[in-house]
Amino acid sequence: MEDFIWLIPLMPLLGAIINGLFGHVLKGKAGLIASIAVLISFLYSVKAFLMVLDGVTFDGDLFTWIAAGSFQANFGLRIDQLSSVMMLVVSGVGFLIHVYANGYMHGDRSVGRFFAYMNLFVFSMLMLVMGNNLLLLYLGWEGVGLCSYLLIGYFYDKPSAAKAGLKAFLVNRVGDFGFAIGIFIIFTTIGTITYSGIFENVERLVSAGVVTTASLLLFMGACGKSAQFPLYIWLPDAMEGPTPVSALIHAATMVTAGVYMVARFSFLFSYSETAMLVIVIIGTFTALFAATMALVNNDIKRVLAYSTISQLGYMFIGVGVGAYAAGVFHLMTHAFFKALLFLGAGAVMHSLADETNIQKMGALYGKIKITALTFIMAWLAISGIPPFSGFFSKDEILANAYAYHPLVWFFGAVGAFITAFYMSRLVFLTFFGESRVDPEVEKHIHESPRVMTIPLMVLAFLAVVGGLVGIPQFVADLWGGSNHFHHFLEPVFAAANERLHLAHLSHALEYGLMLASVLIALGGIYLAYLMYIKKAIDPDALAAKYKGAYTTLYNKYYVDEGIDAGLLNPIVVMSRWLWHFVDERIIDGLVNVSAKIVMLISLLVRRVQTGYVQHYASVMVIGVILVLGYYLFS
Amino acid sequence: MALESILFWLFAMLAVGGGVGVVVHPNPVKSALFLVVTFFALAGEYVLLMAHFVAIVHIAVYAGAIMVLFLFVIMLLNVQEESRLAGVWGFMRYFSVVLFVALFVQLGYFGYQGFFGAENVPLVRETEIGTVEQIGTALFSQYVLPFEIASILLLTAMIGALYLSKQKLGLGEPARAARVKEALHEKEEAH
Amino acid sequence: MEMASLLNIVTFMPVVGAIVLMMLPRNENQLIKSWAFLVTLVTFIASIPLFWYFDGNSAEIQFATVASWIPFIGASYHIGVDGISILLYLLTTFIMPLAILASWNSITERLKEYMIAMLILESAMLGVFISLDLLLFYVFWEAMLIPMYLLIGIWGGKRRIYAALKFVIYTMVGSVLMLVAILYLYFLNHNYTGGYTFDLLAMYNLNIPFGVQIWLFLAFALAFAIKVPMFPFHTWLPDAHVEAPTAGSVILAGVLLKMGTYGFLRFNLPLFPNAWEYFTPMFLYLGIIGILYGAWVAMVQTDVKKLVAYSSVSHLGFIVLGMFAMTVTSMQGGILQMINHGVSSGALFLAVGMIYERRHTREISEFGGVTRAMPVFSVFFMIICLSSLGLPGTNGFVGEFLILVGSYQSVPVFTIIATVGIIFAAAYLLWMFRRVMFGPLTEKNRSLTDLDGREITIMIPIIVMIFWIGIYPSTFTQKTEKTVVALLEKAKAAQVAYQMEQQREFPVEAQVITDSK
Amino acid sequence: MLSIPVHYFLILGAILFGLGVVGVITRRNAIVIFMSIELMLNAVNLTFLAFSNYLNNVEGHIFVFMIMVVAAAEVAVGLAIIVAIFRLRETVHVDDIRLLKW
Repeated sequence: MEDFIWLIPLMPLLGAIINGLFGHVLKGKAGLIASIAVLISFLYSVKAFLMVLDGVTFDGDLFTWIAAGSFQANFGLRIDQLSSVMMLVVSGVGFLIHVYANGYMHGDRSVGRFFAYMNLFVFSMLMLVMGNNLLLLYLGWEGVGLCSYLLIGYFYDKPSAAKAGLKAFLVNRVGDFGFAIGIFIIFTTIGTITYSGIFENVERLVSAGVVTTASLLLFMGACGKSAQFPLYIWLPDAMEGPTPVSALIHAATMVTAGVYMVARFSFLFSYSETAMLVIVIIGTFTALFAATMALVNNDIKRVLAYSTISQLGYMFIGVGVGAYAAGVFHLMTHAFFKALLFLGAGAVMHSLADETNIQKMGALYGKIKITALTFIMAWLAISGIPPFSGFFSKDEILANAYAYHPLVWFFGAVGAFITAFYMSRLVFLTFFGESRVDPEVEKHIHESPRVMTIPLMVLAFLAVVGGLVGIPQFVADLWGGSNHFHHFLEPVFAAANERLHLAHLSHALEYGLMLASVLIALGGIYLAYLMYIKKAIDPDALAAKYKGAYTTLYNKYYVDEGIDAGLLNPIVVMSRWLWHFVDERIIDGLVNVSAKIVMLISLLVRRVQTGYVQHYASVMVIGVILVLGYYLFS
Repeated sequence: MALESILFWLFAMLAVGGGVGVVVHPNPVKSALFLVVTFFALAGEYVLLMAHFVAIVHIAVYAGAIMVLFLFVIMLLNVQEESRLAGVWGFMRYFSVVLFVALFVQLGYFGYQGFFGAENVPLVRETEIGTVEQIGTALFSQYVLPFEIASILLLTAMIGALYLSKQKLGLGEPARAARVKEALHEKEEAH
Repeated sequence: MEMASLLNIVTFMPVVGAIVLMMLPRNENQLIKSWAFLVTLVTFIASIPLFWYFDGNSAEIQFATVASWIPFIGASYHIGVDGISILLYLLTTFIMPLAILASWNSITERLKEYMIAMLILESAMLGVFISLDLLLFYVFWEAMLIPMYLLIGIWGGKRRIYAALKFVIYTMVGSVLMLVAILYLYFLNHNYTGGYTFDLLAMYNLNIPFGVQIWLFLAFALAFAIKVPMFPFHTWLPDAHVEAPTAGSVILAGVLLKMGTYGFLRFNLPLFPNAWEYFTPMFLYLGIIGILYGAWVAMVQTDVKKLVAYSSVSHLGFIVLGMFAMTVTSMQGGILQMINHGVSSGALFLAVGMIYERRHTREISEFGGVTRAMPVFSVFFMIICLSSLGLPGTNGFVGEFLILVGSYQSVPVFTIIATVGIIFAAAYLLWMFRRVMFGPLTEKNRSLTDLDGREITIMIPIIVMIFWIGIYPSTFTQKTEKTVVALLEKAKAAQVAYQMEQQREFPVEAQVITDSK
Repeated sequence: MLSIPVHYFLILGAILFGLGVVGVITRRNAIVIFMSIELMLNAVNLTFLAFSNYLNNVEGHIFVFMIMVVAAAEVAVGLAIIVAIFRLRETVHVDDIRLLKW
């Protein structure tokens, strides 16, 4: 395996370098190069995946990266079940989005730059999932953060875009701060940062009593990257980037890095019940919290962004309760249908002259059929309608949550209801009902070109059937099959599963929960149907009735404002005070005072210097007399 | 009183008188002439000290060359008689007398204390020290290096004087000299 | 043996170049510039073999030259390099051609004198890094001040005189105390051995009493802390940087500040290990205060150059932390970070200089949307900012991370606080970047022209270094490793010996001290 | 033979030297100050010759020679400077030339 896996991250890097250096010459060809680069990565990833399927894994170093004193970090890759799945998702979905972007970004003035960033992102993301040590994970971690920053701020002329990029980077840095300290603790305790080394020495972390601290710090990093409460604030703003970026980075791949990390360190997290509990609590809270914000938002991309945050919360519930495979499974299906949703949203915007307000859409179904159909499939998948992919993965998480604690299941189910509702709202307002489109724009509505619709169709296919690889065991038993996905990932999570002993639910309960999920999803959809198609319930009247709740939700719970007023402004004010008072008054003041004292003294002394030669001469003579006197009379 | 004594006192009084004249006479030309008197008187004292060669050189260099130079410059610059300023200058005049007395007392005390009653040496000895031969031998043997350096010093002074006296003032082109002049005036006014 | 003479040649080549330059005609600007550039470039090229042939497997002083200098007081011309100085030596020769190139068009007045000052400055800086004789070190240390003073004072901005004076007086206050300490050491050595010498290696073997160490340490430390500059001795830096011409800032940030940290490692640690231990908490506090304080104050600056200047305070705080944490990893990181800071901050100043040359202002609010007008510049500027804020894959990350991971082993709490600094590093740099480079292109910036060939030539070596150190730092760390290990071993041994002694004399108290650690 | 004691010469030298000092300090005209300096130099010459004669030693004469050389050089350069200053300032009064202060 060693002979080709290094090519997998290298190809996108090459693509990034070529596009970065010659993008302005290549122009239209930039997208082609970028797509081919990712395609090659994807094909090699498939090859690697097939080899892993045969039971061949790889863990080896390419070269020494940093070595100083006892610290050593190598450029080493690890291909096992988990990373091969991630590689497939990253390069596969990545490739589709690259193809789509060829159409979406057509005619942009700096496509070369765009595709360079995109390729750089794929490279970083692949490094993130393929690295065999914490530092390489960190490299990919910050690398994707950088690309996210660059791509969000791709339209740098727009102040809001530039601002959103900065916000994304800084919030991520806060998470990385925890991540870094987690690395320090692990290294200090056991003296190595490779996955295999940590795996072997995890007992030392336990006996040193730092396992909970280390886990929580790593999770802090995950919170930042995966937009969990309270570090989720950057993700909605990140929608300022071009839509393919939102699909690739802020839905399918980068934001799931946190889930990947927790899954990767399942053996570590499973040692700390506290850490697991914290993950569950934060995941549950985020799933609900973000879903409520999606209820009232009118920006098609922002609704999807809140939905992403919420879905990530589900994934964390999964990995938090110990159902790592379920979490990763949801990660994968989510990558399919959420990428599809974003790309679909992009296609809608494309046909509506970049309109994002869903209140100005409606009745688009007949005009852009392919987009609408694929979007609807994704909607059904995320709402949890069987047999679409989202149903299986979400259901599995909820079932495991029930086993962990019924309360978690309850909140998850509420979240699922809200999800079904707001997604239906989105779909109904966009594609059905009466048209509210600007008449001027309406004339030009057109279906997107092939290069955009084909990726949509491929993703739609995946969103529909993707869930079938992970049919729950008790269902598969009906025809003697098995949960392939679980089995495949088994080796990675064996150590954690062994320690956790997940409670098994009875088949009856499992069926009951499954049925409940379906009913909940249908309920949500029906409510939306009543409100937005049938108009049986007037949403505006509802909003007017619960004005306080509505405005709070509409203003996203005032979290951004709170952070500005409570954290950022005080820091800025304090910094100004430090600068103007401490630096300029106290320190420079002391320096200047001492200089002034010297100056005062010299003001007196310099009176001696009259400028008259004779005065100087007299002083000289006086000196001569004194010296002579000293010799003569002493 | 021996002839030497008479000559000594005569020359001494001439020298001191000339010196006083140099210092007090307001007219620089007359000061210069007083200085000539002093130089001649001193040459006489040198002769009394049996330093004939030095005496001649002294006349030639000082009275002949340097004094002519002085007078030449005075005439060239057309210097007026100097008028005394009140205040500082009045004080300086009295103060200088104090300094004079102090210096005189010290130097005189030194000479008196050190040499009063010392045995007088004969002016004519078997080995003459003031002769041209003596001095020449010393200069060209033992002191040949200082002698050569002295010539370089003179050369340097000559070049320096030439350079300074050029119209450019060593400051570049005349326009620049004018600028410097202006700047100096400004600075002065600022004071 | 040839390497030793090469070291001498490289060190004094710039001065020889300066002497030749003095004879060149005043008005031939092109000739003067080209000559100065050629000299620095040849110096750099000639210094590469030194790095190449430097044996990283030895902690010894290499390429040493010992010659009698002022025999009757025991001062000798003793130079040589070890793992720490070789990197800084190379950094100096690397930065200088870039600095000359950076002043290609911006210096129009007194070009000849400017270039002479630059060349003399280079020799003096190189001398500081290789002197192994205290008096020789002091001479170079002071000699470097004069050209720098002139660079700021003659070719600087509006308040240049104030800044130049502040720079010199601050530095002098420290170095005068250092001179006193050097003389004290000189006579102390005489008392012990009976001989008179200023040789540093001889001083290393002195066993200085603790009480004396404290004072000597403080005297040396003050000189170096001002140079670093550590909080609260940093206020000369923003002024000097803002007023200095671009090349001056580059040299100031790139090389001069490193002399402070270098001095700590060359003098304070090996000469006064026990005092070092005693003062460690204080310097750790100053280090982390510097990190956060510098970052915060940098964040609210309105002048780009001042922002970069304060960022230096923050970055150097990391180096101080790394040095005083006293682990091999952290100290290696500290040394690497000296190089990184030299490259990255130097590059930041170059970049700021490039836009200053175009707009003649450095106010952040004057800019906006520059990326649209200067796309190539924005790429370079971005990479430099990223390297400065420590993005993995660039040089800044390697140094910072090594410092932090090493420091965590010995001083975890300080390290955690210091790590907060990386958040703010991103904040002030990227915030500045957003305000200057992003947003709509304002009318004033519409006419900005992108980088020309010369400016791209300046940037490319820097970018290469940024990625080289970021991706394969072993080239550099392997040269320092042995030296650092030996340095730490020696210092730790001295510290342990002192503790043992304390225990023998005051068994109870010493017990309490060691327990409380 | 000779009845003039050596300290007569020394005291005469002291008087002349003092007069020179008074001249340097009190006069405003740079040229006269110069002349006063010459007076002081001559006083020194006299002292040298007196000692030379008293000690029967030729070195005093050599010294006087050197002093004359220095005096000549000094007068040449000094007067040139005065001329230069006069051209610039149209004065040779030293109290008008007092910018070198503070």
